[in-house]
Amino acid sequence: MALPFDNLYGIATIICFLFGNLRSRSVDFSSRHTHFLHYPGGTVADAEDVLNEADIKLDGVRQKIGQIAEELKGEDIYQFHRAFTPGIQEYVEAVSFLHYIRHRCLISLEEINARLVFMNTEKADPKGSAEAMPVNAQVLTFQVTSSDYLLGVADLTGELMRMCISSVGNGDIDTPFQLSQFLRQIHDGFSYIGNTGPYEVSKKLHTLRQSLGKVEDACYTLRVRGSEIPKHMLADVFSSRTTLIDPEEGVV
Amino acid sequence: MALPFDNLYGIATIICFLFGNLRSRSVDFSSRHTHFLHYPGGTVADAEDVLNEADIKLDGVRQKIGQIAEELKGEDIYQFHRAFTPGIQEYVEAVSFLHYIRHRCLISLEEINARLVFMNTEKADPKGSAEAMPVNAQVLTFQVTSSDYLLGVADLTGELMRMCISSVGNGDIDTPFQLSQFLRQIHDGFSYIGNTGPYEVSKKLHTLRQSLGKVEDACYTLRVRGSEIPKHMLADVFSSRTTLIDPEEGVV
Amino acid sequence: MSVTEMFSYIQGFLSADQDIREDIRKVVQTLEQTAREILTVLQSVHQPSGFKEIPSKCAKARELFCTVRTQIAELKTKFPMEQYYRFHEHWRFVLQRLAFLAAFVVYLESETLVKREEVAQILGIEVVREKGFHLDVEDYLAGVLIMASELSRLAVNSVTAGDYNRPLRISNFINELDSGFRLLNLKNDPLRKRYDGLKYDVKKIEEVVYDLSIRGLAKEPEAAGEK
Amino acid sequence: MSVTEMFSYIQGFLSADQDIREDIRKVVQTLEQTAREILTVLQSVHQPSGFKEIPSKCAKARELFCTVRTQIAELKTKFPMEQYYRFHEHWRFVLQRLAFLAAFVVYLESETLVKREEVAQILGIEVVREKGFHLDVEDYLAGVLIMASELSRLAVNSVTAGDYNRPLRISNFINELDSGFRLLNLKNDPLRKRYDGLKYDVKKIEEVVYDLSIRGLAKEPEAAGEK
Amino acid sequence: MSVTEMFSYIQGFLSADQDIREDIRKVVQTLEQTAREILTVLQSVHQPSGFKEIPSKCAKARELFCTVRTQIAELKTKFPMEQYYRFHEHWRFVLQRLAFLAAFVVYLESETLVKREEVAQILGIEVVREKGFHLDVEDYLAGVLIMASELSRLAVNSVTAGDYNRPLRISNFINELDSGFRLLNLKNDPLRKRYDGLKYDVKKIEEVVYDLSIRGLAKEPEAAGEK
Amino acid sequence: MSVTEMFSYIQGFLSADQDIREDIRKVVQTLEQTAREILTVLQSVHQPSGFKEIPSKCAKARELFCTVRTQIAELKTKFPMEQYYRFHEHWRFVLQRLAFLAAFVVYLESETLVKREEVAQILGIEVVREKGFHLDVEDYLAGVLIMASELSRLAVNSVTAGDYNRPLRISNFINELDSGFRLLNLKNDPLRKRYDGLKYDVKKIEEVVYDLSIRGLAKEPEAAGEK
Amino acid sequence: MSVTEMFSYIQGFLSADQDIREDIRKVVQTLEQTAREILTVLQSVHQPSGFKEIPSKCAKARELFCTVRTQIAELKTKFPMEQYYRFHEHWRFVLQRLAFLAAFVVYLESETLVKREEVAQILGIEVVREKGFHLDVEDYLAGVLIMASELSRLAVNSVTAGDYNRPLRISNFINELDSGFRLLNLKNDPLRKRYDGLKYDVKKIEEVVYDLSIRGLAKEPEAAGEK
Amino acid sequence: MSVTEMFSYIQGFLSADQDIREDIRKVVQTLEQTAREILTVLQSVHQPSGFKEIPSKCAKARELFCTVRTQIAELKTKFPMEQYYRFHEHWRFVLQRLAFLAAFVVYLESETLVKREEVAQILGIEVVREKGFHLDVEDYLAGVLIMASELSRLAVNSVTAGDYNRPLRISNFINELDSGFRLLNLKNDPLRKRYDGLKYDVKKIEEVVYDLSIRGLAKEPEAAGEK
Ligand SMILES: [Mn+2]
Ligand SMILES: [Mn+2]
Repeated sequence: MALPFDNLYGIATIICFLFGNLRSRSVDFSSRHTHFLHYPGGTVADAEDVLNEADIKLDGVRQKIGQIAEELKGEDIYQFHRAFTPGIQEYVEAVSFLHYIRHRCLISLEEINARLVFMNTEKADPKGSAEAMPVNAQVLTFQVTSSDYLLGVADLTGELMRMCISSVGNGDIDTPFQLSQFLRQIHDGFSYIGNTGPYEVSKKLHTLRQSLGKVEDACYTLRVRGSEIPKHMLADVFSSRTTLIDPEEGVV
Repeated sequence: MALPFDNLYGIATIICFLFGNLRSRSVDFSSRHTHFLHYPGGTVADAEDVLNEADIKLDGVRQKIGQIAEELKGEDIYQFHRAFTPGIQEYVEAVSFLHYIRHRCLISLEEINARLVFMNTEKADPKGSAEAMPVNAQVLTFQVTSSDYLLGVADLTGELMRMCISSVGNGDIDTPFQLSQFLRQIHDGFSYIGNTGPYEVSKKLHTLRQSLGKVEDACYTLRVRGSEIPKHMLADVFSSRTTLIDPEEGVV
Repeated sequence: MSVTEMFSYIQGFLSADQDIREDIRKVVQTLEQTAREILTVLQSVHQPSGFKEIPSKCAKARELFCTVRTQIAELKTKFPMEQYYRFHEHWRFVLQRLAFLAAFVVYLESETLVKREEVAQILGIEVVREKGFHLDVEDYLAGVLIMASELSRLAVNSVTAGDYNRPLRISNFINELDSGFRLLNLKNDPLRKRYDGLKYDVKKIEEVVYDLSIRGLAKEPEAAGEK
Repeated sequence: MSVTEMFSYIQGFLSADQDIREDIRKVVQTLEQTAREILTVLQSVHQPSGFKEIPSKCAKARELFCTVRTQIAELKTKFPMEQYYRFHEHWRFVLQRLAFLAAFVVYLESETLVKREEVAQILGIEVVREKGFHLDVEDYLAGVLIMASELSRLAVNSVTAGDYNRPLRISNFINELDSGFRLLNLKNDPLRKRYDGLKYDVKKIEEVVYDLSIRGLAKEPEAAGEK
Repeated sequence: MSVTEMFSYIQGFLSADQDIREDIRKVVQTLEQTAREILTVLQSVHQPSGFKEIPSKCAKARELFCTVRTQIAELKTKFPMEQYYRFHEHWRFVLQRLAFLAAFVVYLESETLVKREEVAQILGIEVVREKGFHLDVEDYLAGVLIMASELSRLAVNSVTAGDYNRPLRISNFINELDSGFRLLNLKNDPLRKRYDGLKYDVKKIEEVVYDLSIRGLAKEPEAAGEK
Repeated sequence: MSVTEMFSYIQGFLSADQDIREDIRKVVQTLEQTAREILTVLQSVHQPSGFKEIPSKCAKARELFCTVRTQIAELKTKFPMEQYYRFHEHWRFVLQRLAFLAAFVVYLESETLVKREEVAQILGIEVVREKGFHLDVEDYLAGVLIMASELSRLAVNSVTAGDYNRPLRISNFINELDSGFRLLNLKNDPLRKRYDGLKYDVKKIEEVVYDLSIRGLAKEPEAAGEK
Repeated sequence: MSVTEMFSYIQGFLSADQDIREDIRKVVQTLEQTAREILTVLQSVHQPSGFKEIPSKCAKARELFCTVRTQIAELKTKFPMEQYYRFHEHWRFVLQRLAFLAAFVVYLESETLVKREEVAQILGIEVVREKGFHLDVEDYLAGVLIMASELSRLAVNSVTAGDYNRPLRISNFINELDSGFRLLNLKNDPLRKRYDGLKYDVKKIEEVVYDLSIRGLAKEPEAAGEK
Repeated sequence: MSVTEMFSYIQGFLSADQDIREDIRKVVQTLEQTAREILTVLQSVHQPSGFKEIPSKCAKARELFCTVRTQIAELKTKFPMEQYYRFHEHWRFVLQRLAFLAAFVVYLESETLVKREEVAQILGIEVVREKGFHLDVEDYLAGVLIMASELSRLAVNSVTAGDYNRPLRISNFINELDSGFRLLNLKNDPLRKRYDGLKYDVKKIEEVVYDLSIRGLAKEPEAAGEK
């Protein structure tokens, strides 16, 4: 059986593009009302537009995951797990990032899996094999494993770190503090799980700690330097210093 | 300036094929008169044919080296040395291997360079620019460096080791002893040069010693086991044991 | 649900997984113990005195395979069957050893190559993946290759025991096996490496046959060849 | 006694040993779980909101140390006490983590350095080696050094939370600790390595204090100094 | 107690510990020296001339074991006995070498496998862990496995010395040993690794026996087999 | 020609090569010494007192570049010019340092970016490869990037020396440089890495400008900007 | 002389050598202990309260250097002086630490750079190699570079302690040191590496001075500059 | 003396040292060249034709050792003799090679183990450390161990050349050597590692002798044994 795992490359490509979008346009997601922002090319976009575009991209990813689910129907998915686990982790990272931007909280494994329920669109259908199968038999699900969820969330922390830096660049001084709290919660969660999780999680813990350290240092600097100057001036000050902490490191 | 270094891939491909030929057909080059041998496909070939075919292949390689020489005319060849040195080493290995099979001695650097003299076949010629250049001005040479020569000869020892094994397989018991002497001479030569040569040579010395050790062990086994049985039977005995010493190791 | 709660919840999943693995590990240990016992029984064929006892030793081994079947039956109860590959790593090693032992018993009994179906039957498992706990082709082949190495030892020890015919038969068998493997396009790394070892076994057995031939101790190799 | 009997007898020994280790591992896992829970409780002090809650968090941690004591009590029943060092490796890691957590609780409560006796008491174990399950000096020191690293993080986060005084107090505490460690002649490799990390923590905290001083945010450094 | 006082006090502990280790190291060095001397005595059995001298060499070795016993007696005085495992690493290596030497002497004398009790007696130490300085099962087994490797060398050198019977006896002995080890469920990593080497020794000896058999130099293999 | 003779012959080639390299190394060492001297002269601009002396220091450096030219002239005599790249590695490092020093002198003199042709002229070498000993673009760019890092230090020290205008001018210069580099498609690994360091320098200088702005110490930044 | 005799004789040599090394190691350990004590005394200058106590702390350190001299005097007796370099590795590390401590004391007392002769005198050793136990130039320089790193820390802590003048003086001192080092042609690998660290210290101190300047806390930089 | 003057003065020291090292390196290179030439001469004994030429090859090597003596004599002039160990690293490697070559010549001439005194004499250096440029025991032993490895190769090639007696003699020699080394208490890491290689050489040679014995090619092993 040859599985269409090139789907995965599709997933990776889309998500790569997605992160590119979310990052490079320096969208100020923090404000309750949407801001108008400059596209690199010179056009102007609405933050909500960017998020909606991300939603559409993610729908595309979900479609591909649906195809995988269909292919794996009746198979032991663990036999092929190694082949699609990187793509799924990327998906978790992307979905949880978007969820944080919108709702400022961590998406749960249930919420993720709830969106991975697909209607069975077999090609056999048009051939008229209208067997009297109950409707729910046509429902296909894809279950993200708890370990893929954890690994995706671990990667999310890298995105959050970069978001912190770009927030500083946008003169948004609340987001970094919010982010540091959220990151600490995730960090504490991971240290609660400790070495009982899969081996790969322990490996990512070091990077997670580094990201947290960078965000904590950024907040520290904001507080210390911020004490010297009127609050309202901070925005302008930091806007030219988006590279406060090397944001290139460990992208994706 | 974009050099046509894809020529090199050509060289590598041809030489790979060449070694494949010399090895896989188990040609008995040792005998003064040529033997008839079985091609894998079932046809029968003459050892001299195989050698002539190898000559033709090497002519092809020389042509490509000629193209490189032409491209490098007026350039500092050392600027691009890193790009073509692997191909040239392969060429030295192949040429010296063929030379050993034919003449049972080591080809010299001069002999190698003497065959890398090319007539300048510039495309400008047909355009009628018959400037009164003296004939010798159209001669292009390519100089193999002494270090590339050494490295090629170091690789040759691997081929010699494999030749020893296939000789045993062909019931030829003189060649292994000849080869062990020749290999010892090369080994002694390299240990004479020692660490005064280029760094890469010192790195290859270990492999060279291993090859020599395998050939010496093979001669030892031949002698020890050979003492038990009449000489004329050895050929049959060893013919089924071409894999006396793992010949896969370190091919090319 | 707070972040802390969510991580506690996930932790629950992880614990359940660990418990399953712990259970599997325990049963696999008993399997390994039985495999070692079968091996000890079969090892006696290398002893000079052991050649006459081959039938009784094989019978003894067959009995021990009952225990294996019971243990595998228990192993099956430890995890949901459709997650075979999730936990495969835990029993792959012992399964290959067991495939080797089954192949070795069958060879000693009948000097034939065991089929995958037979191994599966001896171990009380399936051949077809869909049916549950099964024997993958790779694991079957690995078992056969372990046997080849055991046979090269057996050829040497047969001579010691004064049985000059067995090495010739082993030689034919191994050559046939080698031809078979050469038809396979092995990409799988661990299997390919094991297969490279087969060449060494082939060579070793050929040397034994040569030693016998040269001394006129090998009778009727043609007869052995026509088998 | 034949060789077989002898080895069967030896297998009895090995099994007993393996069973002990298995039992130890299980209890150690529960200890690690509790240690992680205490860590989760205490790490909240890094949150801006956490500073006010220090007393309640410490109380929570103290409660969890009851569980630790029960679990260590169970651990003690798993092996003969005179073989403490035979199995030491199994719990050394978690014991050092627990020593760290005890030291951290005590620091948060009273801003003093916990004594080895206190840690032993919190964990329900002995100080004196001869009395049984005890806290080795090396493990106590390792725990204290882990705390130093946590305190350098706390100094940074205190500033973020607007508490400009705490870093000064941490600085004094860490300096005292550093002087203490300099009295030791550490050969023990892992401890020496950890201690080298302390220098980094000292420097990090000094730079925080510097940043506060140069901006006039550090009040009464003299007062802090005269302590 | 101030931090400084506390650390000074701790330094006392560390110093005491380092002194003990220094003392242990010195005695262990003398033990290693004696072990090397015994080895030199026993190595001569590999010489063609050495075979007749086996009894006298064994007697010589037995004498040197007196020295060993004295040295171990001194070693025992260097640390509190209940901390045997705290310092075990210091003498584990030499203890395994000594177990090997004791096993080798006994084998050369009687061609039997030494028992753990015998080794302990030869070294003047206990078998039972509770009684103090003792020989752990793992260390005994490690010693036996080192001997197996020495015996494979001895089989080769016996042939050189023209003794064609000894390899057959060694072969039987090693096979029995191998069966014995197969009864063990080895998890312990270093021991398991050593045991894997035993397979190589078994094979090597089998090949020597094969070389003898095929040349008709091995007399009465049945007799050897029935032993 | 025997194999031995052939290797002796080759050895001759290798010795000749080594001699050349030895000669080159010696001259390169004198170049490095001169480069260090020029650096020492120019380093004084970081001193508060050094700002007034910039012209005289530059003149001093210019003089030392005469020595550089003489030394490079000697270097040229040590190897056949068409083999520049054969020995390039030996002087690449010092050549980049010298390019930096030339660029720094020119910046201090005129606050402009030196051109590759100018650097080549100051060092007495060619721009075009065909003409002989020349300055590769990569080496020129590496030199410019080293200067950028030096300028960020200069910006800091200018403030210390009470010169609040220079940082603004440096900021403009560095920003222009950064824009320039962004036009390049750098694949070359070492250069790309150096360029990544430029971002840090840009940031550092911006912080200085910010500190000045916030305190109203930066006069007429627009004026600096229009330059 | 038989081979055995010869090797016994050689063993005598080896033992003598090992004894010497053992003796040296012991004395070096006492030296390390004293060095740590001196460091602890001097570290207090980083404390806010420590600045007033510098003279008394230096006096205390001077006293401890008496112990150092006694210990080195003992060290000298442990080996033949012409074999200084045979055993150099054993004390090189502590000698560099001691050179650092001597340099630091002298700096704290007089804010000048200690000379090699002075260090030698403080340690009670020779300057001239031929006279015996001496201070190599490399070890002296290593000590000075360790001090540079300590001074960058001192600059930071001076600000914390409210002493805004000291960083300026340290800055001048370090700059002079840096110029000095630039005169050296360092090939020696470990020293070169340490020297590369000096650049970092220089930069760190410059940034402290910058922070003071921009806040108007650095008085009379010109005065400092003209020194 | 200003800092600048002091550093200039120090640079003088460093330069002098570097000049000495440069001089040493040059002479050592010529020594290495001669050593390689001797090796080339002696390696011809591995050729079948080389066995008869052993005397003439040894004579040739002896001549080349004259050159060695001249070169070492020059080496001695390059540095003050009491600083032997300061520069030891530069020639240690070649000295061990030369010790090997001297040992090999002596073995080929007389099949005896060279003494340290003899090696020293062949190289024209001292045995006693105090007398100046000498041969350390460690370097002598390293040379002897290199020879052991060369002899195991020689044993193999002797068989190839049809000389079945030499391996027996080599075997005896190597066994004696092995006994000798077992008397030593080697701590020195590199020597210990080399010595571990000796065990492999011993085994290799024993297997050669075994192969000869089992085929009746080894004549009079008893005679060889009684030697
Ligand atoms: Mn990412
Ligand atoms: Mn090749």
